[in-house]
Amino acid sequence: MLALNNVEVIYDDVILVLRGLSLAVPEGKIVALLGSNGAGKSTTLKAVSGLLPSEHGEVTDGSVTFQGQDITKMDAPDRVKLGMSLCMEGRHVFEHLTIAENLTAGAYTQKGSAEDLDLVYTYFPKLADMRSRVAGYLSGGEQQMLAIGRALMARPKLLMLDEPSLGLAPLLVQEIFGYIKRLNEERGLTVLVIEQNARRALEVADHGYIMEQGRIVLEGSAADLRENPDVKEFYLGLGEEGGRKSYREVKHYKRRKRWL
Amino acid sequence: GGDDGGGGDADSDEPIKIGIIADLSGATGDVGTPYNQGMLAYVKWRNADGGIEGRQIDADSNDYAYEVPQAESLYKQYVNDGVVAIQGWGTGDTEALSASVGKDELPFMSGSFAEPLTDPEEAPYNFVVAPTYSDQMRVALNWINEDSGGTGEVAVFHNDSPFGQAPVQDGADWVEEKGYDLGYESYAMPGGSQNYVGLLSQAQSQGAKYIVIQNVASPAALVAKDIAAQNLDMKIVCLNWCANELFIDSAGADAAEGHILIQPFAPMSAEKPGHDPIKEFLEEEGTDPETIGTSWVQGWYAMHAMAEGMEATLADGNELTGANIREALETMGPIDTGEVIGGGPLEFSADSHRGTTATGIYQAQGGAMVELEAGATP
Amino acid sequence: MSNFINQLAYGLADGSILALAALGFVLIYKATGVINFAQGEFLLVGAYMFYTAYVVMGLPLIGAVFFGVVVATIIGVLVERLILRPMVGENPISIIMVTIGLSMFLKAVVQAFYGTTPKNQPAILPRSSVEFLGASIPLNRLLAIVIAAVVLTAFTIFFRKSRHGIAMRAVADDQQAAMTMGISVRRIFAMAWALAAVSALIAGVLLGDISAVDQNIAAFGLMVFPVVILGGLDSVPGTIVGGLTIGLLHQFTAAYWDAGLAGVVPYIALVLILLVRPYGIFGETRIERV
Amino acid sequence: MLTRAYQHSLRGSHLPAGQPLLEIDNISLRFGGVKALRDISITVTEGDIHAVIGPNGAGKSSLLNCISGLYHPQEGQIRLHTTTGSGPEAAVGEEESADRATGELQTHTLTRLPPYKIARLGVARSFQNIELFSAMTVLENLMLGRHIHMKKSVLASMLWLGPARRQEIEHRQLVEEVIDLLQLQAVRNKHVGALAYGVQKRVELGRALCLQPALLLLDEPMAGMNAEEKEDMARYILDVHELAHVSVVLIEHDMNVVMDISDRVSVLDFGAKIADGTPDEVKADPAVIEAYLGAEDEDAEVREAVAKIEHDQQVEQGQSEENRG
Amino acid sequence: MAATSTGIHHRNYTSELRLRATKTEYFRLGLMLVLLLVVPFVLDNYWLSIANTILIAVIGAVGLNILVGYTGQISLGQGGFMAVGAYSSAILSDRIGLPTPVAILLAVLLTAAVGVFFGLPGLRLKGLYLAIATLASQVIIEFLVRRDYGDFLTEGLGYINVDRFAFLGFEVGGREVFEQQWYWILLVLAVLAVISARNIFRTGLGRSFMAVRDQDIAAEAIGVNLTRAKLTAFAVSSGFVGLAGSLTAHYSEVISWEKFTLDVSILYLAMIIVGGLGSVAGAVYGAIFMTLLPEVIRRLANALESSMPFLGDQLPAVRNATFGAIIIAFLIFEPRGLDRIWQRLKDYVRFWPFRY
Ligand SMILES: Nc1ncnc2c1ncn2[C@@H]1O[C@H](COP(=O)(O)OP(=O)(O)OP(=O)(O)O)[C@@H](O)[C@H]1O
Ligand SMILES: Nc1ncnc2c1ncn2[C@@H]1O[C@H](COP(=O)(O)OP(=O)(O)OP(=O)(O)O)[C@@H](O)[C@H]1O
Ligand SMILES: [Mg+2]
Ligand SMILES: [Mg+2]
Repeated sequence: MLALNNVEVIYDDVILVLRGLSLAVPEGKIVALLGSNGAGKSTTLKAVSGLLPSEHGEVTDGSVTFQGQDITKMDAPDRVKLGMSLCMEGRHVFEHLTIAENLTAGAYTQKGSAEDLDLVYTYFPKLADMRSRVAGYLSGGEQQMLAIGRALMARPKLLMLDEPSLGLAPLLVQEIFGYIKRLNEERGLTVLVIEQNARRALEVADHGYIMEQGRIVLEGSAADLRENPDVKEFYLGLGEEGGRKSYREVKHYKRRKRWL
Repeated sequence: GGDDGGGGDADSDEPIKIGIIADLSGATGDVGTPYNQGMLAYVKWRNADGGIEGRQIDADSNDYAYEVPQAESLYKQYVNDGVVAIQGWGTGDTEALSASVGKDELPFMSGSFAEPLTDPEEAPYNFVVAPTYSDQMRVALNWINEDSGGTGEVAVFHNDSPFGQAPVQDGADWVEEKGYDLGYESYAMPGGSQNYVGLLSQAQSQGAKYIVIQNVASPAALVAKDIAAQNLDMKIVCLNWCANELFIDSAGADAAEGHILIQPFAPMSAEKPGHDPIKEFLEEEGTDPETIGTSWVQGWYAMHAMAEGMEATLADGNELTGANIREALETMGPIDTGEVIGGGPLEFSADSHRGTTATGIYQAQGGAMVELEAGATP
Repeated sequence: MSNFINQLAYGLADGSILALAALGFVLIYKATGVINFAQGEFLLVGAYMFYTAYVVMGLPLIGAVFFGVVVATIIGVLVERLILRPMVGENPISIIMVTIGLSMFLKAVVQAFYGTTPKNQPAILPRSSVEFLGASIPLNRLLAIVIAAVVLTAFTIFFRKSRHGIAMRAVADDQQAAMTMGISVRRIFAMAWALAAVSALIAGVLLGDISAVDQNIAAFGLMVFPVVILGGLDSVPGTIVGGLTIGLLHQFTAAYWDAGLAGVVPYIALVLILLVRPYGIFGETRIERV
Repeated sequence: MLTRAYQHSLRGSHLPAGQPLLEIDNISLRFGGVKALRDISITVTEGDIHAVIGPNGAGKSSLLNCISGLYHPQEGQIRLHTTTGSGPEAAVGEEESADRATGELQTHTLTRLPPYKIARLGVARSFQNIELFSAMTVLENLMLGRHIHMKKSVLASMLWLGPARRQEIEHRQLVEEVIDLLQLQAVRNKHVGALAYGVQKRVELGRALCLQPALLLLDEPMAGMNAEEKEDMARYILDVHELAHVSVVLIEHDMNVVMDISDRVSVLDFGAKIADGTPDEVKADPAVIEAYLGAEDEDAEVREAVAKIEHDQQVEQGQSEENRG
Repeated sequence: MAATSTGIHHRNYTSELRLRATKTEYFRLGLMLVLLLVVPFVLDNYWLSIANTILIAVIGAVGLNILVGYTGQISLGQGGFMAVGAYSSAILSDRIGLPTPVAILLAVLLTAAVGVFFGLPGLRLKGLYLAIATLASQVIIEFLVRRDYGDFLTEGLGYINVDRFAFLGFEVGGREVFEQQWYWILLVLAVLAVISARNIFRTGLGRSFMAVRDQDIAAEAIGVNLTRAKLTAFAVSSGFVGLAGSLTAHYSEVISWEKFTLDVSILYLAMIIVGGLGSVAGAVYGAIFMTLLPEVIRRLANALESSMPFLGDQLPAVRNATFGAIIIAFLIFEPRGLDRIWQRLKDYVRFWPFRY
């Protein structure tokens, strides 16, 4: 459904962030993209959703195709109309709008429909209770729910989530990934998700990519990745013997894995 | 350096340098532009006519957009270029430069006719080429006293600045001095107002039948419009900067009808002898004299006064320096203006740089300025 | 009493026009976060455009209005496209400076084409007066109030009801996020500037008619600041309240106190109100959460 | 225990370990109709890492904001205990000895104080969303952490030579120690805006440390980090706690972190406190599981390992306490 | 700053805290000094007067930048504060008869106090709301000065003539040497102003200003007293501005309200924005640029006029349009101002020929 071929992204004409990145998201699947801070995960999603120009960034090489159509140079709003929806890192709710207005804004391309609203409210009952509260005053987690709900309002075929679990309580993380799975199963929604919580992501995903420094360094089915010893140690936080190590025991000097 | 440039020997034939500080794009650009054109036209005419004692006038005119700091900068440029005299414009720049021109010994004329500038003690190099605002106010009060039959209420609407306030106190003193039985109140006109009904209502409760306006044309015209719209029985008496065609045009002939204009410079329609050279010049240039407004004439004759002073200096065989020009202006006797300024000549002396006290009185009739009295004095 | 009603009418008329002028300002701020110091010049350009169509080109009134609206829209869009778009994301103060530059530019261009003398324009609104409770109120003022009221109501409804209203506010809050919702930021920006130019045109034409078509119209723009701050920088209803308040304050100060103070009193009132309500009467409080 | 040879102590409190440092006493906070906190009482003990957990919107950040004075609760009181002469001022250059309690006990009511006064009492914090001074370098950000300890005379500043310069250098030394502790050497002169997320979080911690805090408030210091980075951050927090002996209040959603490094845990839900106790007690609390943790999801293997480690730790702790005694 | 320190190693904090570190930097400084010292001997009086105007503008712009650029409090009240400095200094020296430097000093203090007063709304207002509140201070001060209640300021004259600058027997001379002597006075003061402003931002005081600008909540949480920091910024800034105002009075020897209008406020704002917000050097560049620009445009336009006479009547309009257009174009090209361009230029030269 979505394919990136050899994409290279440069910010401010000098900062090379993506160095020939390729990945594919098959229709109806959940794909997880993992990687450490600054690897270029968010940049990848921005390249896909057309946000780079607004940050002085540019796709200088390679192509992005969506359902066979080359969208490398397309405007961001048009991509939304094609059915791609991005839920940005760091929530980005419209602070001065109420929850209900945020959701209406999310349905901008759909001319608004009550049905979608109800759907979001059933997925996130907490939002329904607070629908007339101003988004800027919500707690971090509440904003995150709103951001996901808002992205759903555009009735996407492909939903891209940038760290959806950021700042969420464990129960909610569980729930959100539950929803993602449900949306995927019930509505056939294709999902591309960036996560730091690798354990959770690999649980729901069908396929995973791991990126470092602007390149994909490892890819495979989620199950395979879960068993990969490096992934285990560095992304799942499991000790070498397989058990989880205590944070108290972390050494000042420790081994770091870099795929370079 | 360059403090002598334009001066030189009495019999040099170098051009005479004059600096003009003009408002072409600023707050008073509507009258400043024709005033400047009038001055430059005079220079052109005079130069074609053989110049001053055979020397050409080299007038450098620059816009200062009615901003005092820009005027100061221009002034310094002119001083550096070695001009021998300066034509200024507004009250702000005239005041700001009066001390400097005194120190630099450069005769300075301008469109600001405030009373303190006529005092050589205060402003030794400033020359006022028209009756001062205060004199105009006095004439206005005389006229009102007569028109009202000896009693009446006068409201003075003035620009809320030193320019506007200049004649206010003098007017009050005049009423007292003359023992007129006139009520006299003054009101500041805020800039940027879209109506003066508030002020008019204050004037109305004062019982005023006469509104003396010391401001530029646009706000005065607005007052006229408001009076018309309110059907008030009030007569406007405009001083100088609103006593012109702009006032009548902006207000519309109907709203302006009957109002009085105290204007020291005769408009073209008054057909004074002094208008002949202007007409001649304009015909040669292919311009219709009808389109020439009062401000243009003011510029022409302000420059004329200065040129005459220079001519007298050179005629006396003196070097053309600021100090000599000043002395010539003070001692040369009357300067003929063909009855344009105050219906008579201008004359300066060592104790007074008040060129004249006389002014014309006009009335707006049928959209034109009709002369009621020429050469009215306080 | 009759005098009071008279003053009231004049104050409301000036206030309505102020509100119209402020409306454009608020629209631009609301959608794009730009403080437009050239708002007064937009009024000026509007008034002169109309003058050109009505007097110079001799179009009928409706035609002239239509011409004015079209040209104003084009100018608004051009300004956005050429000047403000490259500045997106820059420091608000730099953007303010750009609009100051724009104001100098527009004013100078108008001057280059039309000179400095006021233009005579035949009256558009009737100059006759109506008697009301002993006060004679000119019809043109009353009509100015009506026109302004109609336009302002139309705009208010537009923002309440239409999804563009929410889209505009969304864009103002977070442009990137708005893009991910499929909202075209460029279109919204262009729309805001075009609407602002049109409302400025209406205000400019009204002003030109009740006073004169001259450079002073631009000076009226400065009064927009107390209006929008009083009402709240980003509130459409705020412009109405702010405009009327300032209009009346101005009028009553001139009528019952010292006209010279009329220019200052609004500012003093403004500071006092801001001390109680730092975001104006209807302005959105800036959300600062940590 | 591990120590490093730093000249300055980063700890701003001289209370003996185990004494109550901060007492939150029945506070309630409302925003219009929203009840963010309801009748909360929590006591933070000197020398603890005290975790506050709870679902999103439970009021954790609000609680922190109340402590640091950004919000003022409508009801209740927050008290901070210090000892005279033990303010951060006095701590500059003094040698640290954990059991020394100079001067008398002093109690400050924080509830009505403005934030800057609370900061001057030695309460430092980091924020949920990074709130650094983004146009400045790391060094400047850290130097700003020294703000409360510096004299700010306009004239002296304008002159620079003399007192102003001396002061800069003097405080720079402590800042360098913080840079060393948090391994920020490489980015010292970089603008913080350009730094990686994790590093920014560390700078924020550093800025708070430069205050020489009596109490350090950390709001989700590990959000948005992967396992590896979390380990680093945990290490830094533990260093701050163990080497500098600073008491910490920590908000964090990652249960593994919380359970591993905290001494005490309070749980909030809907603005109310639903549990309070040691990590193990809390973990076993059914109310907490229902409101917050959800069904335990780690596989048995992991759980076992954790239990074992925890056991070891308790033993170790017991030993160290014995040692102290 | 970050970029300039590449590859330089300091052995102690003292050396690191220096403003200049490399030989190039010292060389540039030396070059500039020589230039400044040569100026009065090569320029004629007119250009010297422009140099003097620039020097006064430098002081005012540096002051404004402290408030706007460094502390983030937008101010449109510059003209008003300059008026306070100018009028108080003129009255103190002329009417009360204090020695000029004493009058200037008192004027600076008074302006600082007035600045604090008008800065009070800044405690509650933010961003553009504050900007408009400072516009109110401009309007109010301008009104008071123009209206001159009770003729207190100008004794009914509308303007004040200020005596020639004199101190301890020294008096500025006549036309020949006037500009030159003022150049020296103003140069010394401007250099002092620039240095002391730079010093402020090397210390905790300056950092606390910047903290207020960047993130006021965090600033409070680390112990910055916002009230005090903001008011101090207003005071310091207004002090500089008051100095510029009182120098205007003594240098131009006559003051009237028309010298301190809103246009002046906007001009100064333009200086610091075009120069570079939050940079002392930027304020200096901006003052130079904005003072010279109209001059240059005027000269160009006049030169153009002779070759294109049809411009004639439109000349002032064309000039103003050009002025506006240049500001727009400039900011579109580099919104962060001249300082930024200069930095980039330096980097470019330094890394040349290895650009990446
Ligand atoms: N607008 C920008 N301008 C310049 N550089 C940028 C910009 N955005 C990101 N970068 C740089 O690109 C790199 C990758 O950033 P990106 O945000 O894509 O990383 P990420 O993998 O999403 O990290 P994180 O886990 O922190 O979200 C980083 O080094 C960052 O500094
Ligand atoms: N300034 C405020 N105005 C209005 N409501 C607020 C404000 N601050 C917080 N709230 C509300 O108080 C409640 C608690 O918010 P708080 O930020 O303390 O939650 P939290 O426990 O930190 O959640 P999270 O884990 O998601 O950060 C939320 O419902 C929030 O909407
Ligand atoms: Mg990211
Ligand atoms: Mg929180």
